Amino acid sequence: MLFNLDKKITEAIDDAASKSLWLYHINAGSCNGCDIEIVAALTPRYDAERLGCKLTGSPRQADIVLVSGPVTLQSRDRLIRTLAQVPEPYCLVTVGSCPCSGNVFKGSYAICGPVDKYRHVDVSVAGCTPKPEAIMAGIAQAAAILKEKRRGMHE
Amino acid sequence: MENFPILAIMTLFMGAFINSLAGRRSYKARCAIVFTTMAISLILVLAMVPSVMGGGEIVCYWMGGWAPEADWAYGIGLEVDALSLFFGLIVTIAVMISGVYSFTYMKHDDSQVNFYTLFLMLAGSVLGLVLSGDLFNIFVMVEIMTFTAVALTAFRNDTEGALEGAFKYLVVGSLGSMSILVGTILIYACLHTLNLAQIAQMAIHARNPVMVIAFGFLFVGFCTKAFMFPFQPLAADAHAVAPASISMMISGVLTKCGVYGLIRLVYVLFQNIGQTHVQYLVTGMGCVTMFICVTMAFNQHNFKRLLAFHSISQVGYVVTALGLGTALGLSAGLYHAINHTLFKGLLFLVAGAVQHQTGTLDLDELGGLSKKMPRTTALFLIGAASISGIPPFNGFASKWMIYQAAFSKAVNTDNFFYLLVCGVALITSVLTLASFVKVAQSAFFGQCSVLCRDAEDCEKGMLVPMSVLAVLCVVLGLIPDQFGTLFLKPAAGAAMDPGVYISAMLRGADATVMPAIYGYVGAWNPVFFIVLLLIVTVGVTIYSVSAPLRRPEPLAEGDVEDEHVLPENAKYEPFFSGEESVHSHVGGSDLFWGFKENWKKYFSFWHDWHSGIVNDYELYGVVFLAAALIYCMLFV
Amino acid sequence: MAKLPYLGTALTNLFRKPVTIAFPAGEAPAAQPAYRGRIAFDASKCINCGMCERVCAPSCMTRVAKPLEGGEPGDQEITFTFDMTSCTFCGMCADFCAKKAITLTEDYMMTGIIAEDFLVTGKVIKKAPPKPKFTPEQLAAMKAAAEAKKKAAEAAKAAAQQA
Amino acid sequence: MTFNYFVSFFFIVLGLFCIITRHNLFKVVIGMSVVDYGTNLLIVSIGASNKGTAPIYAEGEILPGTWFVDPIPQALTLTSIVIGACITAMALSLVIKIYHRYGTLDTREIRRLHG
Amino acid sequence: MTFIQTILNILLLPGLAFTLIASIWLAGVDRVLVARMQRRVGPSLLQPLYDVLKCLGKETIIPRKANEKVFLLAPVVGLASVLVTAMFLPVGGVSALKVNSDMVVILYLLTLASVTLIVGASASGSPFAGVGLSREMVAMISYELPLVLVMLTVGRVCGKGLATFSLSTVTAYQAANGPLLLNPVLWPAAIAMLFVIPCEVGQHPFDIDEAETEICEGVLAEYSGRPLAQFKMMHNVKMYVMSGLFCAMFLNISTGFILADILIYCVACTLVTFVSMSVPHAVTARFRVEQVFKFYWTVVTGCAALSLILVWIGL
Repeated sequence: MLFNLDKKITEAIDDAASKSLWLYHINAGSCNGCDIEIVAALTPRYDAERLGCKLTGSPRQADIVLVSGPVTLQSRDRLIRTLAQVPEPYCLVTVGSCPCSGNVFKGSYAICGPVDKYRHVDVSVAGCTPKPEAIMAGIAQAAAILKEKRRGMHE
Repeated sequence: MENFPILAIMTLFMGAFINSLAGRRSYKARCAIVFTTMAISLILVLAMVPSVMGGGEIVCYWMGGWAPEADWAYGIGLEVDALSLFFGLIVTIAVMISGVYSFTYMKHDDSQVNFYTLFLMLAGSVLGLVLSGDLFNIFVMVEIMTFTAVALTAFRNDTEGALEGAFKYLVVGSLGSMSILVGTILIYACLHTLNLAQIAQMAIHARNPVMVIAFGFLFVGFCTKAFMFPFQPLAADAHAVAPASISMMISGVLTKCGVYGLIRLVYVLFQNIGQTHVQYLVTGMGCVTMFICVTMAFNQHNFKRLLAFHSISQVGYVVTALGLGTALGLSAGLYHAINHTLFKGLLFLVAGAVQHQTGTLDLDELGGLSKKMPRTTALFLIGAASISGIPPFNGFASKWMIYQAAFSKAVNTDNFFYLLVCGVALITSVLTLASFVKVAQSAFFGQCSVLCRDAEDCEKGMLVPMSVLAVLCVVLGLIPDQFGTLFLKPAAGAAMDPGVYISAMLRGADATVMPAIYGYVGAWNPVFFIVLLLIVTVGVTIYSVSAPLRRPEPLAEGDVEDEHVLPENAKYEPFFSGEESVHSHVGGSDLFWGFKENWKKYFSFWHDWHSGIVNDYELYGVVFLAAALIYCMLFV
Repeated sequence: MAKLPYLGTALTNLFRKPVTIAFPAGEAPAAQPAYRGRIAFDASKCINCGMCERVCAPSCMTRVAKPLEGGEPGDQEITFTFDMTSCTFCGMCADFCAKKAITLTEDYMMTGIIAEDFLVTGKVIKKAPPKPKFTPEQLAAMKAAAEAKKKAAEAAKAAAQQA
Repeated sequence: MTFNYFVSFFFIVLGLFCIITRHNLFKVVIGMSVVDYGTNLLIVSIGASNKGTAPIYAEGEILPGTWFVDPIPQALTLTSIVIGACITAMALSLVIKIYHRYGTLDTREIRRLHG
Repeated sequence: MTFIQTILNILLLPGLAFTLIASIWLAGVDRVLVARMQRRVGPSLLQPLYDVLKCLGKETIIPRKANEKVFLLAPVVGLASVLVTAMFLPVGGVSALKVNSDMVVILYLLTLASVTLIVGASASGSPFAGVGLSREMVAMISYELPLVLVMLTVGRVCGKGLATFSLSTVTAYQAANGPLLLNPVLWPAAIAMLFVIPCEVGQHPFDIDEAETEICEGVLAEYSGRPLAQFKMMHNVKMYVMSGLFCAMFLNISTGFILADILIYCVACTLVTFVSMSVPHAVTARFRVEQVFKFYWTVVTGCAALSLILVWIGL
């Protein structure tokens, strides 16, 4: 288009992909320790909204999917189904040790293994309830990855 | 030019007669006869338009050549001035479209010959009522109209409640006819004439109580025919069970005859629209009907019963606009009358198409028809948008005129009542929009219910008349000024200025109608089109730049749509917060919980008020008749 | 109208400094003093007793022993790997470690993309125990000699008493 | 002449009362026809006067001083009677069909369309 | 000249460009102010722009049960109708489009905007959207009555005899004798209008139609990518339109030259956005559905009716 306006616009869109991060939180059987830490990240003290974060209600509007909790037997199908319904490009961030390895519940009959088995995890934040700052650092890392993914999408 | 009116009426009646003779032979013959009859009457009415509407000439025809002598009219006269021709147009267009529609709609019914005979008699009587210039002739036409409408309502007597609806319509309708007859006779007792023009001439001087009671009786009679407030259960029952083309005729045409009668009564015969009390009576009736019918329609389950209540509430709009008494109010009312026939006809035909394909009209069972019947859904959206007054369509233009008329009337007469009228009118339009959102969600969009899985779009024979109506809806919405000057001003002028009507009828003089003077403003001018064009370009630029579209791939082999879909390929299934997506259609009566919750008592009162028992409806009618008579005695 | 309890505080907040920490901009604020964060493993102190492995609930530790190539036979090089993603930071290993080789630092910023970001490893060189100076046979011989000497001394003492 | 008016209005009111109170379909139809009779009587008595004779005369012998009853209401009554008959016929046929379908004549049971 | 002038008006000043910039600005200010009221830093001012651009960048998934044409068309028509409404607002006395009684046209175009949201939701075929659209309709019923009463009051006051629905006469009247906000009779109407704005826009305390926590983004449950961007943009432009409408009705200060007027207009819009949308967002929790309806039809309509009666008595 005229003086490569469309390049400028797609450049702006790629840049915006890392500035407006809509979080969608899936609780795959967590003890709610990580859940309250995620929400704590949005409180005035840590204020994830500075990064452009906002909790959304539906996976169709998710950019970063936060998974917490060891993927229990019951939540396995629901996790896979919800992850399938999120539009590309999106990042999967695991919060806490449970989703990465099942933590103390490792090897139990009710656990369906780490989230890695179902989809490649972009960023994982370790800590048995990681501090909100750690979660925000993880989200910042995910934002960078998201920008690459968005750029990769239209190459 | 002289005998066009009588020819138009007689072709319809002759058509009915010929059809019952020659129509039995074959379907093709029957359709040919009916189509030619309707076409001839339409052409005759259209032929009169340029001279009557344009030139302002009034066509008078005396039956049997009994012209008035020594200016006393003793013969039966047909008089066609701009007002009656305007309604004649509405009638013939609606008849034509519903006739063509019923060719395919009624194809699988038995005894179609009787159907078309009754249909043509109904059309003839309605056209006769609108064009006639004699009060008793109006009564006879009203009788034939009611008679045939009752017969046609009960035509499919196997549907649930058809006979019951027809019977109630007949019983309470006869109350209305009785009051018209008594009113006519009382006028005859005082003035010893039945000719409209003559009555109009002499009624001003004869201000005795008998005339006042006659006015009361006639007012109640025409309110019954227009299904105003206490009589609206009749229309609701009749429409819900009648075939779709007949519902269109009843709501589009019969109610208009009641409105025509009211206009003649109040503007021409007694010319007492000037009195504030008469305005209160007519506008009050309109407002009460408007509001109660829209709230009644709000939680109906049957699609056609919902449409019936809406059609009465729109007639309430028309009557409110008439009752204002100003030129702008009357032309707004007339404009809304023709718009109402168009979009209400369209909606009824859509309802017929839905019933034809899925066999049911219950909003709780329907769902997701838009995938199976795309064209019918598009037509439904046009009809729903125009009835709820969405800008580009005709409902918006006429409702807007009504608000202008009501508000300027409120300000000129500095009277708070018309402000309430304006407020009620706006609230009713929002509630109309609400119930059509409900119909759209429960019947057309949302998830496909088990009943609509095998429905496919209806044949061309039904789609063509519906699309003609849709095109008219859109066109009338875009050209309100030109339509106003061409049709509304002469019609309103004819009603506002009865002097010309009288002189033309009695002395046969050729009088020109003085067009009604009112400041009217265009709703739509070309600049809007440029703006819309610009907006579309903005939209297109957004399209070209953004990410691709993902259309749903077909289901993998192991998956069944609503029963079991593998979690991996659930990308295009609706989001059920992680659960497997089962069939769950939100529609019908579980919408608008917030609103219904607050008005529980109001809704349950009116639910019980429509008890369905003949005696109750008759009681309401008689109480209304008594109240109207007392009101007239005291104030008019 | 319902009273609005927070209206006053909300409006005054407008003019007060926000309490948000500047984290993504500045460096991460320090955790509380005794925060149990990432594990620090001091390989030199560890004596490979295995107490931590037995006590760790999520068994996030693995020990791999291989003979030290440079040293004498019997030397072992044991690599400890603590997987932070499966550790619950309960601190049991630190408490039970006799040698206090494991300490939980206050570093909580444990985010990473690949698994290696979360592994804390340490190589413990376990010298083979020093060879006893005498082989068991020599020990037996020395013991026999000591007995014999003791017997001879008692015999001489007995002879002297008799004399 | 006023007596006729009282009787006709009495008939109309009686008919309406019958339609309102009776719960049997036939009685409702009878009420409707009573209302019709009332209106017909009213129409006829409008044009009548005591000293008038039947409005029939041979050609050319209108004597001054003869007083005719007004013929127009009588014509209207004819149509009104015809219409009343048709309405009653239609109503009765509907009642028969309703009886076949609903099995009862009581209006309180025939209320499928309500609310 | 006038044709080009109107085109310029439409394209630049009170038209398209100004509307888009103003709506991004207002939405950004709103989010920052809400954050500041909760003593947190809050996003950057351009956050709404980033949100919209990001949504453009994401792929658009069409659900299997959705009716594709209506699903994609509804947002475009919604955005178009809201932008056309913005054309009627007099920015510093100059409005891009002038029709005799354009308050009614504004009322109906705003209704059209909400209708497209509803039709879009019902076309997406998800049960959450079904519940969402029924709530949106209840919200529409509840705020329509007070909005109408306020328009009638303003029309009556500015009409001097022949009542008017047109904003140009309202602006002329306020140019003559000061903004309407000054005369105390109209204060209840102003309060009623301030309450109507958040519900019309769908701002936090009254966003019962897309309540994330209750019905998973209700109306927009199935929207992603480009249509979602258009709906979000529509939300922002509606914010500008409603505050612009309030300024046009009540705060229409016109000094000598155009630039000062425009500046005052922007400041006034920001102030109105703060008072009517940011403060309730920061202070109250979300209303329940029937609470919204009861609240609007008793309290807000009471205010509007009170000032209407006062005006009608001729104060």
